[in-house]
Amino acid sequence: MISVPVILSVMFLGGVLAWLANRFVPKGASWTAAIIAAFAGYLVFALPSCGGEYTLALGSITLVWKSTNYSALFAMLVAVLGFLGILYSMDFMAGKKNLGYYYMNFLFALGAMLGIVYSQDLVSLFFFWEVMTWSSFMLVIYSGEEKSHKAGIKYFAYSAIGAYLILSAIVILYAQSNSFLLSENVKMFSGMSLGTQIMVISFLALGFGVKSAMMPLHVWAPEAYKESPSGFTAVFSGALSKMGIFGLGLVVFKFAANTEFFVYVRETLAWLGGLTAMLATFYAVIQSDAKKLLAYSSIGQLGYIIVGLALGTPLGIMAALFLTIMHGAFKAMLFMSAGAVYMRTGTTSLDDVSGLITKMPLTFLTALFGIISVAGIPPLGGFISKWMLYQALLETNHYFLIIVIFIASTAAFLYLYRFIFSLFLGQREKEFEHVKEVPWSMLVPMMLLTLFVLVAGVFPGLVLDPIGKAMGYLGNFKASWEPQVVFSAWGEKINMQVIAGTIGTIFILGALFIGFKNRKATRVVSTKDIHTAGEIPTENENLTYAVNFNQPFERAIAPILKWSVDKLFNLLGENLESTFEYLRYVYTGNGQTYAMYVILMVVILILFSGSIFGIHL
Amino acid sequence: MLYYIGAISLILIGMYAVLTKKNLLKIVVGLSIVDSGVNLLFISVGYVKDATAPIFSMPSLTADKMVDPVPQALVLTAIVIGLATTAVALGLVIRLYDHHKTLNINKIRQLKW
Amino acid sequence: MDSSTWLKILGYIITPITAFVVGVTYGGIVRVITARVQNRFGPPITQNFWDIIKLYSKKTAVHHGLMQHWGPVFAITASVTSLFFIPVLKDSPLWLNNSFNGDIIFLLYMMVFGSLGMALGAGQTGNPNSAIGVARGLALMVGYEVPFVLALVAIMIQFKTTSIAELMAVQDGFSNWLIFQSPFAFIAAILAFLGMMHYAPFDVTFAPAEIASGPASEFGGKYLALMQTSGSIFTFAKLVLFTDIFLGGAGDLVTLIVKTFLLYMIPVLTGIVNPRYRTEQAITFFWKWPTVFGIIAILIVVL
Amino acid sequence: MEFSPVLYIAIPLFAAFLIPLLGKVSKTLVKLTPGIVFLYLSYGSILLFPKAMEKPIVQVVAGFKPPFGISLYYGATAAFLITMVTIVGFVIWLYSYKFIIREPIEKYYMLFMMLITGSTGILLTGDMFNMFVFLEITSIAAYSLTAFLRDKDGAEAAFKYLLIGSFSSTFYLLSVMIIYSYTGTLNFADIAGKIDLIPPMAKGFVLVLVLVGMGIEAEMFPLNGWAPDAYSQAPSPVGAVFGGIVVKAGLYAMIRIVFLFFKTPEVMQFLIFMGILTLLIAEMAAMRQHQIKRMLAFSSIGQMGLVIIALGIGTMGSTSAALFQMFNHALIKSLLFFAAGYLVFHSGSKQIEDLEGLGYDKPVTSFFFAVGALAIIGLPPFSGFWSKLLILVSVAKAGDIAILLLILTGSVIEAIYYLRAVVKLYTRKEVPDNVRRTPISGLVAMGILAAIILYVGLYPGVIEKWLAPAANNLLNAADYIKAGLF
Repeated sequence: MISVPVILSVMFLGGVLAWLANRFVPKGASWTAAIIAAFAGYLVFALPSCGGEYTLALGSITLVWKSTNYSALFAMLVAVLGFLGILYSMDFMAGKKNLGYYYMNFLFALGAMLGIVYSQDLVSLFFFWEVMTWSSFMLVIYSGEEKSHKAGIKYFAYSAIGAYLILSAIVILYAQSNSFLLSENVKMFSGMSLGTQIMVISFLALGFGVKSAMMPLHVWAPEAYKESPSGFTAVFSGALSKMGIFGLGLVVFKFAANTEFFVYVRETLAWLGGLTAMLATFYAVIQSDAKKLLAYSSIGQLGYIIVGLALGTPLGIMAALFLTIMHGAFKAMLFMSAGAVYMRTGTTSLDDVSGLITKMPLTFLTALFGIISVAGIPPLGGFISKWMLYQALLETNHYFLIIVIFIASTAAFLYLYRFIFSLFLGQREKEFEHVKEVPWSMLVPMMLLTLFVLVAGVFPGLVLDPIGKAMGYLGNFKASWEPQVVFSAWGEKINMQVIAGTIGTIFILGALFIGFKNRKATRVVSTKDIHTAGEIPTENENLTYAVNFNQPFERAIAPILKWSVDKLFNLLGENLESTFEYLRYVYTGNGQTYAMYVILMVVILILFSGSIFGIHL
Repeated sequence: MLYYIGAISLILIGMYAVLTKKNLLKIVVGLSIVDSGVNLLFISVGYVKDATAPIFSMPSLTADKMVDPVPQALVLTAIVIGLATTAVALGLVIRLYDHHKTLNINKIRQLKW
Repeated sequence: MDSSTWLKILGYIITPITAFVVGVTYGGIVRVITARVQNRFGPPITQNFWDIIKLYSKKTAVHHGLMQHWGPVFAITASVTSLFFIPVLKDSPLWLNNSFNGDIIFLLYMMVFGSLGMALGAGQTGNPNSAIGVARGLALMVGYEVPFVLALVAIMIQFKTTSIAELMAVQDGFSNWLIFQSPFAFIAAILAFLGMMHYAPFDVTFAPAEIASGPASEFGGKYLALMQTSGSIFTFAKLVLFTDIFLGGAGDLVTLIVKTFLLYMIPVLTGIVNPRYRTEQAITFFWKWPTVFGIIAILIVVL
Repeated sequence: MEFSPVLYIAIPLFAAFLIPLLGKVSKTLVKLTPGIVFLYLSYGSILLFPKAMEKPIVQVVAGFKPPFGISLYYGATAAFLITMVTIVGFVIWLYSYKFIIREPIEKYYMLFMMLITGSTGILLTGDMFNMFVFLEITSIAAYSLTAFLRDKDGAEAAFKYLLIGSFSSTFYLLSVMIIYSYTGTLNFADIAGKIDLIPPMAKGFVLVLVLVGMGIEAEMFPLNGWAPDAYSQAPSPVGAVFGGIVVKAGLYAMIRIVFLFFKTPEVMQFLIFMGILTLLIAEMAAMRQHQIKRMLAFSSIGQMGLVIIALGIGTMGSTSAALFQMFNHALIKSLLFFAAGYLVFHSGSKQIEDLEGLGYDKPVTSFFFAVGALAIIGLPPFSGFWSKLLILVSVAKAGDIAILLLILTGSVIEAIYYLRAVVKLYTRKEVPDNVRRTPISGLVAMGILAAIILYVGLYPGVIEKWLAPAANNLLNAADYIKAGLF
């Protein structure tokens, strides 16, 4: 009998097992972790998407776990990405230290994510939320470098703020409803006072917003993504940040939907999401590190998802959830390919690496499909979600938001091209001559995901089926689609089969033409053999154009980039912390001063006892 | 009443010493004075004028001629405790003087922040 | 198979050929006009045909790798696919192709497909000029997309549709052309169109004198031929799209050619008399007046 | 022989006097004695605990019935806290077994046993003056233990502690005196019944004196100047003793008196206010510390602030949450002090900076520190999570969102500085080969604590079911009076 606790215990005990395996068997940790993740993944898929309820009484608190259609969607995402991430890690992490620690925390994080989505009560939701936070924190600081520690602390600090906001909302709810059950709270929410409603919703939205890196709460993300090992970053960005989306979905449709100010909640979130998408994209454009670039891209994509959710129309939610799944896949692909480059070259700096396409063709292919998907170019999976999002924006009359989103999505080409160009195209420097393609265990997950974005792009209905069910959980949302056709509320439709067919046919025709047209005469030359105004470039001449690649655009948006929330928060935090230093004047180190405090306290209390204690001397 | 005033002023004098004197020994003396003040105060609570010890075997004694014995017993304990505290304090003062070669409390501030 | 299927297949063949012919001819005409303005005679109108035919027949074709090899394929895929999803002539099954299976949003993204493929191909050549050109081109794109999308959004929300066919349907009669119904949207769109066509002052991407034609600099032989073919088709596709959206489309080929030609002359003539903008100047240009017009267009619809 | 509560005081006291004598015979015997004492006391706890949860056990010492004689009141609260003291005491002994290598060890163990005597005495006694005596026993033992290392900082810290501690006992004694002079009795239960005999003015004085006097022991701001010094300069197990036992006893005393005599809304408000002040200031100060043990000390103060807030809310839920938090804090802070003790020992420096790289060199000790840090921040699946959750729930139920947010602000600060320390441990750095290893006894002690923390974290019900009677016992003055007077 498969039930939620079985899955959770497989993950958590498996984590401990992986740690133990590392002690006794070389390579034991990675194999154990992979098997555990595969097994748990199987269990997740085998679990009936509605049911498997399990109740656990812990003292005065009762925990309820159950699989719903909504949670099943996210659980599948977690399970698949988790398994692929671990598979990828097997060779990526080979030879590194503390593998037991790595896999243990990896599995813990996966287990915690599954716990979050299966939770039907707020306590276990928060419980797993915190477990997820610290286990992912452990992975961020995995490298043990000073930088990763800084990133980790930052990540944890923001997460803690977010988590505690969620916690406050939970206890405020409990104080009103006397129950931690999600369903109970949802039922009683509309009866609560306006103040409570506003407080709960804003706390929850902010709390979940932190995890989904909603601006201006995103500042932890770029560094945390950059510093965590790539195998995990794929899951981090692909699945873990989606937990924020999971939560926002609940907030918007389970809680906010029953209030009078629903429309304000949605508008605020939509605009926050839109600005997140745009600004994060701008920041991504000016990055010079592949993983940081992808991190900002991730923030931006989550912005789209938030917009979709916040629109609240069937098409909007469908776009959001579809993008959730697709983003999980293509961002994992991109992070994995960045990781592959890192593994072979030792850096992810876009300024240093170049021309790896011939050395790592399959990694390049993954990256290519990844960027096409992110860019939303048909016929891959990214397009259909963008299409639905625009339709939803149009049908809800968000005229200006659509522009913001569009700018974001156009500017995305800049960083996407920079990503793939700098790493894989252009002149290859001598130092990368020895570079080899990564091992199969890393290629398999990348290839599987590539296949997935292609299939999901052509047959969006496959992914839309579980999404449709999930929407049914969130509310009474009806959207229409066929396996290959999606309809908008305005009656527009997009037929992916025709599109993919046309593109495919013409592409194949073109490829055949160019391939067979004087095939014999066509030859490949080195990248040094280029048109340089008559000069023949020498071996050592640097012809790579990579540094400050997007400078023209950067100049154009300079006025916007001048404002950085990150710097503002840092400044605020540092100043705040340095004010703590004034406490030095309280704890002077002089015993007599302390004695003086005691006497003063007595004197004050006696003098003011009337107003403090209500006892008049 | 007089006892009360006397005892309380003792306490205050002691506290004054503790708070203002810089010499560790004087601080310890101040603490002792506070102690004595409290003890005296306690005794005077149980004091009844012209009364004597509550010895039940003396038939001539009536209840109103007895002082309250409990404060006396308590103070006895308190004195012992005060003594112990003073002893520990003095021990520490000796230790501090050994290490710092000074008894000025303002100069013994290694531990701050 | 019944006759409508045959008609469709025929359409799939005829449309790109027509687009190619028209596009290349336009290219020739532009060269002549440019020459006349610059007080030269210029090549004959057919020159571009000969150029492309020559390129196709040439033998040597070096490339720097698979991505460059396929770059032109991407380009041609994008331009032909876009064309197939644009209704070329109103109510004519021969020229409608796939236009009922996609819409403006799809086209916006489909059009990028080719640029991306070209950019990837150009990137692989390792020529720094190509990369510079690509970076400029992409940045420029962010610039002109803003007014363009503003204009399109204004129109889409005005008629509550994203389908080009339906937009054409509402423009029956001269006075119902969208150029008159929403003039501000047209202004914004046409200014964006200037950037889209990469004529001066927005020709930073290819700037032959500066970065040696940028992205195209390493392409020769069949690659360049395919690229130019695709470029011609794409020019035509864009013109048809604009005609369909703003000028009420066309019922027959002659009208279509007149309308597209007039439309085409706007960027061409602007280009001839203007110097080149730097990239950031171009971007900021697009984000100023054209954007304001776009916003006005939307506000008119909303209010 | 039936186990009676008085043994909680008698056995450690007896052991305290026995140890110097045993010291003449064998050092090993000296070392073993406290362990045997704790095992015996735990045995007693197992016997008495369930009974006390149902009905308080009141034992008369020396034949006089209350309110005349001294009586011991072994109620649910006392039983809960004494069991906690026993557990913590036992692990502290285990840890000290190898940690305290400095002579004279018999004095260390003697003072330790005295301290346990005093603390259990405070928790058990039903007599006000008796409490003073135990308070002083605890304090004097604590002063001496602070200075145990005989270095100059230890002496300084001890002197400060003594200075402030004397005020504490003076104020408390004064309050005892005032109460006695009006009610003529010293038995808590009896006083509680006669509290109206005291005129308001005197009552006010008593309240202030008790709050300040016991506030010093409970580390209430601004009365806690002694605490960081004493915690950081005393040997590490003694830090654990302070955090886990002494402070808890002091707080119990304060709360017992306040709840019995002065449970008015104003006083409760004041407690909440002081709790918040203590919590926030301590957390802020902790954030700026450079020494690990001082950081732990400030964090300890902060945690007490949290407990004071919860007690100040004064509802059933908040009080049981406060007790839970006291229990958790005693265990977790002990774990942290234990781990920090060996980390400081290994790195040879008290500075947090110098801990770099120890995580790889001394993995087990560092691991325990990390567990402790995560637990005290309140992260699941450790026990600290549940108590914090329950406190917050009770705060929210009381309807004060501002307090809720202030507590959480404190928690965020706490999370940051603890993780900074943990992360410092795991910074990669070449550490010179260090042959010193953490001894088994220390690791076992930490292991036991970590196991309990994890177990309670996964099955909070184990502790939670005892909380309700304990809280009830603390809150319900009428029951106390009835039971205390027979």
